[in-house]
Amino acid sequence: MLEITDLTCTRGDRQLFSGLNFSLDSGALLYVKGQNGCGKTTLLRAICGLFLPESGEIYWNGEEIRRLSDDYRREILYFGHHNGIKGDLTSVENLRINSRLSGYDVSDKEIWAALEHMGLYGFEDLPTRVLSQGQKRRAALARLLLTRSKLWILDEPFSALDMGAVEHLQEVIANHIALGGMAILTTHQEVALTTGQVEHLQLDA
Amino acid sequence: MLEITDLTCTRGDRQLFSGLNFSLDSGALLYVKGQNGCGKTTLLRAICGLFLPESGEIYWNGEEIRRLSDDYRREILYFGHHNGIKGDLTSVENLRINSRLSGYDVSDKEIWAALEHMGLYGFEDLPTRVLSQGQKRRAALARLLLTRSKLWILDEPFSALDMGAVEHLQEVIANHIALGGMAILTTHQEVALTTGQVEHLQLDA
Amino acid sequence: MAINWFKYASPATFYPLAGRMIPWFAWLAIILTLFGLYWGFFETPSILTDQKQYYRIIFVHVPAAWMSMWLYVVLAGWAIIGLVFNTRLSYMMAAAVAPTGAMFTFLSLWTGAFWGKTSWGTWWDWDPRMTSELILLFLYVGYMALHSAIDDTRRADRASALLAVVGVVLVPVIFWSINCPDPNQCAALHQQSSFKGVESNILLAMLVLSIAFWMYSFAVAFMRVRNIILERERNTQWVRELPEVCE
Amino acid sequence: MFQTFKTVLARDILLATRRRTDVLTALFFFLIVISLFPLGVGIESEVLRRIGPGVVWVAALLASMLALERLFASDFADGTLEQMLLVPQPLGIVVFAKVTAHWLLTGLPLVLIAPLIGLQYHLPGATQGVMMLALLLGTPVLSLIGAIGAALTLGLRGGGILISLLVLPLYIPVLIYGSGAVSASMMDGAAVQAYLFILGAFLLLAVVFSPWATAAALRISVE
Amino acid sequence: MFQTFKTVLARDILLATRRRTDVLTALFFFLIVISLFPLGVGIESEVLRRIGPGVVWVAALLASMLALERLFASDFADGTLEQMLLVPQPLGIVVFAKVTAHWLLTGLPLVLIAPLIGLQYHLPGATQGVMMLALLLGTPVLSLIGAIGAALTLGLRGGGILISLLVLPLYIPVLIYGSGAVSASMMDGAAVQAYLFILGAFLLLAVVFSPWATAAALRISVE
Ligand code: HEM
Ligand SMILES: Nc1ncnc2c1ncn2[C@@H]1O[C@H](COP(=O)(O)OP(=O)(O)OP(=O)(O)O)[C@@H](O)[C@H]1O
Ligand SMILES: Nc1ncnc2c1ncn2[C@@H]1O[C@H](COP(=O)(O)OP(=O)(O)OP(=O)(O)O)[C@@H](O)[C@H]1O
Ligand SMILES: [Mg+2]
Ligand SMILES: [Mg+2]
Repeated sequence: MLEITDLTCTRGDRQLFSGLNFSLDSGALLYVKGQNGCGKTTLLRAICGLFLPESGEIYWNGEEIRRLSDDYRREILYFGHHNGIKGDLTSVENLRINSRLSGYDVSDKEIWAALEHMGLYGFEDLPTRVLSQGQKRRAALARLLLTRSKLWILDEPFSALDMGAVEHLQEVIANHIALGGMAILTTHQEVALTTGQVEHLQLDA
Repeated sequence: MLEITDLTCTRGDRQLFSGLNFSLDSGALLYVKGQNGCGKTTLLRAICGLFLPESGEIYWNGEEIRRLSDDYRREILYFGHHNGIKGDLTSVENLRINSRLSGYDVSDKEIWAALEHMGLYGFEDLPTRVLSQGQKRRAALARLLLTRSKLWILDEPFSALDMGAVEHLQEVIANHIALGGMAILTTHQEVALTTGQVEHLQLDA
Repeated sequence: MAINWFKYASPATFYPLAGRMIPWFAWLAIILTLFGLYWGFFETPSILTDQKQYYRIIFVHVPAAWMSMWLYVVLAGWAIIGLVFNTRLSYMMAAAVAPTGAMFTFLSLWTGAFWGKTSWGTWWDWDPRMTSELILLFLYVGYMALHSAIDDTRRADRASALLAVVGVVLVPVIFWSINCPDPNQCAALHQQSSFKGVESNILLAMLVLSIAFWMYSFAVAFMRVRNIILERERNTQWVRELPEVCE
Repeated sequence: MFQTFKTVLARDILLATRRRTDVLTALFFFLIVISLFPLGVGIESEVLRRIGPGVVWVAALLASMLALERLFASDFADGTLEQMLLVPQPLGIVVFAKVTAHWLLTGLPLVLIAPLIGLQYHLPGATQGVMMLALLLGTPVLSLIGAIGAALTLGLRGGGILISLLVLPLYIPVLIYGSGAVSASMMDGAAVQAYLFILGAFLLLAVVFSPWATAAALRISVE
Repeated sequence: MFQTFKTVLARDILLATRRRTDVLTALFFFLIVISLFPLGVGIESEVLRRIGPGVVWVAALLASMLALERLFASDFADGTLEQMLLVPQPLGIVVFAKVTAHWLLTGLPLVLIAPLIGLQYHLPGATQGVMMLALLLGTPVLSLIGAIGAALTLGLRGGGILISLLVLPLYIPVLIYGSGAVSASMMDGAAVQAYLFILGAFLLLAVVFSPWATAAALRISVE
């Protein structure tokens, strides 16, 4: 359903990759691999529409994503190197605002449940600024439990998480795939994802 | 040589750990472990003197670190969650300033060699702002190749690095230990460090 | 016998002590205020002509101005003690005094403005004393703003204490600059006041009210510091055992 | 769409109230700048009355501009701005909500405090009403124009001072007509209406165009 | 020790030149504020001459304060400040170097541009010399005092405008004596010396005490 044809991305005067082609169906996970600096983040941001590629097209259900705009953005969830949560708000408030902006109302009960699920029990009411690096990441990742987006675009979601949390997150992703979702993922850690169809994309220069 | 007695650290109204005791000799590596939010970063910052513990003492060669101040700071190198490099300067300039401030003059040749060693060949002259997450980390870690400090305090140095770089960094640390250095390390990744004496500290609440 | 001052520097000891002292200060404040106002309003009418009745505002205005300045000194004193000895209670005292100080500053500005409207025909002018008082208000507000902007209490305490100390070093310079920017001319709307010129009944009422304000400051600061103690030490054993907490 | 507007507005106001000082600091900045002038210029009431309207407007410009820097910068730094760009609604709505919150927190207090300044500068009573009205029409324009500058300079070092460079010249019409209105009210009541009318026209234009320009600038800056 | 001073100074200047705009923005801000006033106040040369010294000093205060925010903030955000706290030298030295760089980049240009302002406000020739001298003595004091405020508000939301609240009242003596010196030079040459002397005394005090207070504030804020 996501189709990429002949994609070329350039940063400054460096061409990161060129003529990239692939497509991704429901129930499939794409695992983008490559060394530091090979352009994984750039590719993911291009797929979100946050970065304008040099050339090539990105289609969602056969339509160019620039043309779809709002409709496409409703279908995707992007999780980048930054956590995207406000340090001055509590985890609960952050999640509530996030889901409202994505266009669905989630009850407080669901939010608290999601946070407990991510191992933040007892920290729900602290401003996220005081949380530890890994706890912030967990609070941000709790969005995955509430979202209704189809395509998850996750840039190194496992970084800063401890082993328990990594395992847990793997389950969440596997679950999403099993239910017919799609995900694009980068990570430098060895991670075993078994459910669904796992595709690999090696991005090396 | 580093000795910690009865250390208690509090953040907000949470006591993270209390009555912590350990000591670390030359040629030893301390591996601090624990879940997200258990206080690893806080402990490391307290050892650097950046965080004031609630109670307890930290001694370096038998002297309280608050009293030693400058002399102690000359012996340590801290590498935290932040990279500590300026985005507007190139990797070379960053390293040059860093070593000057630490009190030794390093020739440009050594700096370029260190960067090449860290796999940044060809990127030395870009402002670090445009580097990828992992490349920034590498540029910051190149300090380890130039420093003359005895005690390395590294907070999740492996995060964002690709596998090649992780392996490489392990060698660098092992080398330092083998030469009689000391290191304190946290990481959530499984990392094999074999040289020297490896101690473990489990910090769980 | 040496008194162990540090014993009283512990919140656990100070909390009940303050609790016992509050009623005394509160009652003294009420009695002295009533007496001072009575004296000011009923024992002095003969010396004020009809258009000068508003002069009575002096009973609030001047004591408030005095207190506002004195409380800043107290605030800075606690801040210095806190920074030097690192005692938590001193920071709490500093934080407890600030709002009262700001309140008196505001009161003196407010009453002064009303007085000015009747006496000088203007709400506000840039008379040195008035300007200094305004700046004092900014200093208080700055202290409180910084304190409330940081929510790690330890950092908030120490940062705002440092600000208060910097302030107290500069306050004399600021006041001196405003009062005499030019060595040759020191024009002001406030006359060079001296106690000799003031009628003794008025002086008495004014002094009594000053003491009353002082007592009031004690009472309020202690109440506030008790609240701060309760909030900050809510996880300790002794607070949980307090009758007013566990009921 | 209205839901998005409401959420963003509520979010920004919540963020500001989390640090209670935030709400008041723009106001205090304004007050302090206003109070500094007599110390530098001298305290003759004739001169003060003469320069009063100008000082008030320059101070309002500066207060609004100073606060602008924070409009997108902190959202940019922690990645929430990126998330807002991905909201399935027109970005202009999000921007408009953020600017509205910004004005409610920094512009409106200035309007409300205006009479106090009138006192400090010995302005007559009728003038104070005009000043409030002029500020009420003018300050939102400042916020709206400023947002474009804030979006353009996002993430640049020295953003704060760069914004002023871009934005202050654009503020000039508001300054001229705003202080013109106040000055006019001290001399000739009839001209006041014309000034206020022009300020209103500025406001209308700004509301229509600025959110979209800002949105475009944001897309460029975040890439 | 001198090596540390030199390195930090060179670093900050290098950083500023990397973004060439940075060097000029404080200056431009100053110029713009100065030029806004006649627009708000009117252009009668009598009034302008009267308020000129005050306006110049208020603008200098604001320009210096605006730039202050960046003094430590960006170093704090990327972790380099933490590294500087770990430098094996007294922190006061590092602070002093940073403040010096800040002044060279934001204060000194104001001093050099002063004669231009003199023209805008129709100030007589002798006055312009005094103004430059007063700015030369006064602007470093502003940077030094401001550094304390910048360190205290580090990492706080709304830092920028909170700094102004803390710092502007402390700037008042410089404002009074600075503009006093300029005004005096228009009337009575003899008094000028006393004013400049006092400004010099302020500078001396600030150089001695401010770096240590700032260092203490930094340690508190970074924890
Ligand atoms: C540092 C703060 C202040 C002190 C110590 C102070 C003290 C005094 C004293 C002792 C008097 C009595 C007689 C005299 O000296 O004229 C007085 C009168 C007065 N004060 Fe203040 N004052 C202060 C601030 C203010 C402020 C902020 C205002 C106005 C907003 C103000 C307005 C007046 C007025 C209108 C009078 C009456 C003067 C007359 O009618 O002779 N004062 N003040
Ligand atoms: N202006 C520029 N000039 C030259 N190269 C640039 C410029 N901007 C970015 N780059 C390069 O583009 C690449 C960006 O890569 P990107 O961030 O997508 O990498 P990544 O695969 O996500 O790496 P990581 O694993 O470290 O996160 C980097 O190699 C960077 O050096
Ligand atoms: N003001 C506060 N109130 C309550 N808890 C706080 C406050 N400030 C910090 N904490 C807690 O202190 C802990 C800080 O932990 P620290 O950053 O040292 O963890 P860490 O072990 O490094 O975790 P990670 O593996 O995620 O990096 C967190 O649990 C955080 O929630
Ligand atoms: Mg990346
Ligand atoms: Mg950590």
